[in-house]
Amino acid sequence: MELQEARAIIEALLFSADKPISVEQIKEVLEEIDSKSIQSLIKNLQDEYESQGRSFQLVEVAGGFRMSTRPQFGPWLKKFYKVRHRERLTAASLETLSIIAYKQPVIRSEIESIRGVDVAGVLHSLLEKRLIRVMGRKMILGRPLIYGTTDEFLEHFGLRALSELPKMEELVKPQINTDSHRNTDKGTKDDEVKYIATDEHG
Amino acid sequence: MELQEARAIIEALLFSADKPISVEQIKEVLEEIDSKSIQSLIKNLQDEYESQGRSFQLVEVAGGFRMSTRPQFGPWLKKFYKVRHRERLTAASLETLSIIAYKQPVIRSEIESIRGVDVAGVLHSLLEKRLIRVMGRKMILGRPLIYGTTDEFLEHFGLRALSELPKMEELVKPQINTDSHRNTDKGTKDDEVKYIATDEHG
Amino acid sequence: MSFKVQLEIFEGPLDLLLYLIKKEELDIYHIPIARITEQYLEYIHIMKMLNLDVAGEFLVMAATLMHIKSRLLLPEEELEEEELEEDPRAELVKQLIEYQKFKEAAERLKAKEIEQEEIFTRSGDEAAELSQKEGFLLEASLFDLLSAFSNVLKAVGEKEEFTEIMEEETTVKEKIRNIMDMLRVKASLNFTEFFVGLVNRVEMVVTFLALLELIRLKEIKIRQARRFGEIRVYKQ
Repeated sequence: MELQEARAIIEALLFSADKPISVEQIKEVLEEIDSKSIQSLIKNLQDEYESQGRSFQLVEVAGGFRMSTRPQFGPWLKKFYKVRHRERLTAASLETLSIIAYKQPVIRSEIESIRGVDVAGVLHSLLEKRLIRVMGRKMILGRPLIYGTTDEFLEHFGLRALSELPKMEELVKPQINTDSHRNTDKGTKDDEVKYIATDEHG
Repeated sequence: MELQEARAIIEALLFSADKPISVEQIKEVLEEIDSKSIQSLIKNLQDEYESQGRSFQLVEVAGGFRMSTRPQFGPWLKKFYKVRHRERLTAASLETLSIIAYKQPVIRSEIESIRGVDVAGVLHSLLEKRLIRVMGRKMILGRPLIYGTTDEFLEHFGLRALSELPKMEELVKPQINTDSHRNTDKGTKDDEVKYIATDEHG
Repeated sequence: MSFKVQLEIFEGPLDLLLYLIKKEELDIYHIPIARITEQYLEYIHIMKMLNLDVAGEFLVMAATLMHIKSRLLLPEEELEEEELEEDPRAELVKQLIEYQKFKEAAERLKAKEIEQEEIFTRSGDEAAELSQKEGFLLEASLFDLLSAFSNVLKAVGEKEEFTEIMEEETTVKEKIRNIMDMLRVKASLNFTEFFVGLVNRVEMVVTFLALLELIRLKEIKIRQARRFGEIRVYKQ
């Protein structure tokens, strides 16, 4: 197979899929083309879309590549689809997600000890949105479920990999605050109840 | 707005949609651009994809325009999606659809008189697949439902409009079997009655 | 027979008539009514024998055919004037031709549909849907199957009456297992190969019913290389 033909097939694959496709997945289809060539053909397509000023781009996300419209067309697309924005995640969901993203594998009580509130409802909705998944059970008393983020999580935030998350140290202090974590980590259950109480009445 | 910008927005719209988009729908978003310009910008995109040998095309279907992969990539895409073919319609569905397509608005009894069988089940499944719709009730005894085809019907078969269906007169006359036709064509009515007689008593 | 195959008969009496006309290479405008009636009844007979759900329409058409036949056989002097002028077959022929046009239209649509299968839009749902649904295609018609079965029966010979001596339910189940075993050894077999060595007609009927049941269950699929050709059975 010539590279020109392989490039066209890759374009067709990327065009048809709305999920990111990995180089390995492409390799499975093309067989005779090696991963390195596939990678450079993708790069080639990326550059071409760029230089031709196409309205779409080829972006690496969640361990694969995905074609999507360029951000500057957002307002026009929203006008067309008559929506202001996609369903955004609530603050509670975002916080819980961040904790899971940084702390994974993580169990519910750890999240709750950080957020200081019950997260059962939030976890349920995140699972439903497929932004998180159950990775197994922790071999401790009660055998609690272990949570982690999914590829959909990466996609939703346009991340190539978890390593693209801002480093904990880079984060502005209080917010998803490591200090507080350290505090509560050591904290007993009683501490937390107190914390909740303050929160409630504050 | 410059035409170049309009063209880019049109490309973004067409790229993002998985349903055909009509010129009118695009006009609603672009407002200041007239339909004729929109049409020529679409044509321009079509030609560009063609001349650049893109793996996708811009096709007019069901009264709108839709981006899709070119047919020659079908085998590769099927390999990727691990499918041999989509769910095809049964002969009964196809026949019933043809009758509705040509005869619409049409009621069930008319379809049944042509097909010679009950079509209740087939109608139900075609309605479920959104290939046909109920257009109303006929003001005759029993007030039967009137059926017609949908845009999904056109899309499913890649038709621009109902007028693209082959003309009734073009449809092959009696037999598909031309040889046999020639054999028996010479026979007169008398011959046959005789033939029947021999057949009966022979 | 207690075992009833739930196979839907999509084809109607008009399909059967068109099928016979094509198979026998007849001229649709000059149908030899006696011959076609005889064959038509033979198919109905087989369907009934197999305990298939023969829709009422098939019986209505049988009556129509016999009526036409009787009128064609009547001496001319016994006919009314207007009856003389019109060929008693005219109405049926008109209906068949009208129906045939739509069958042709359906064929064209099918070609379009297959064309569209090669085209993918940017829709993830569709892709997901695609991988779930493996479309099933009955590529030979029920009449082709009945026709093949009728040939198998004829090959055995004499019109020995069918006896209801077995517990079909278990037997059909056994046959199903048998057939699947055969298809495990070879991925596809000719229709007739399933009947090789069977001398008992009842066993043949049961084998046929088992094949129908397997088609319904989408365990097997049947194909013909060409119209009226040999039927081949494939494991799904």
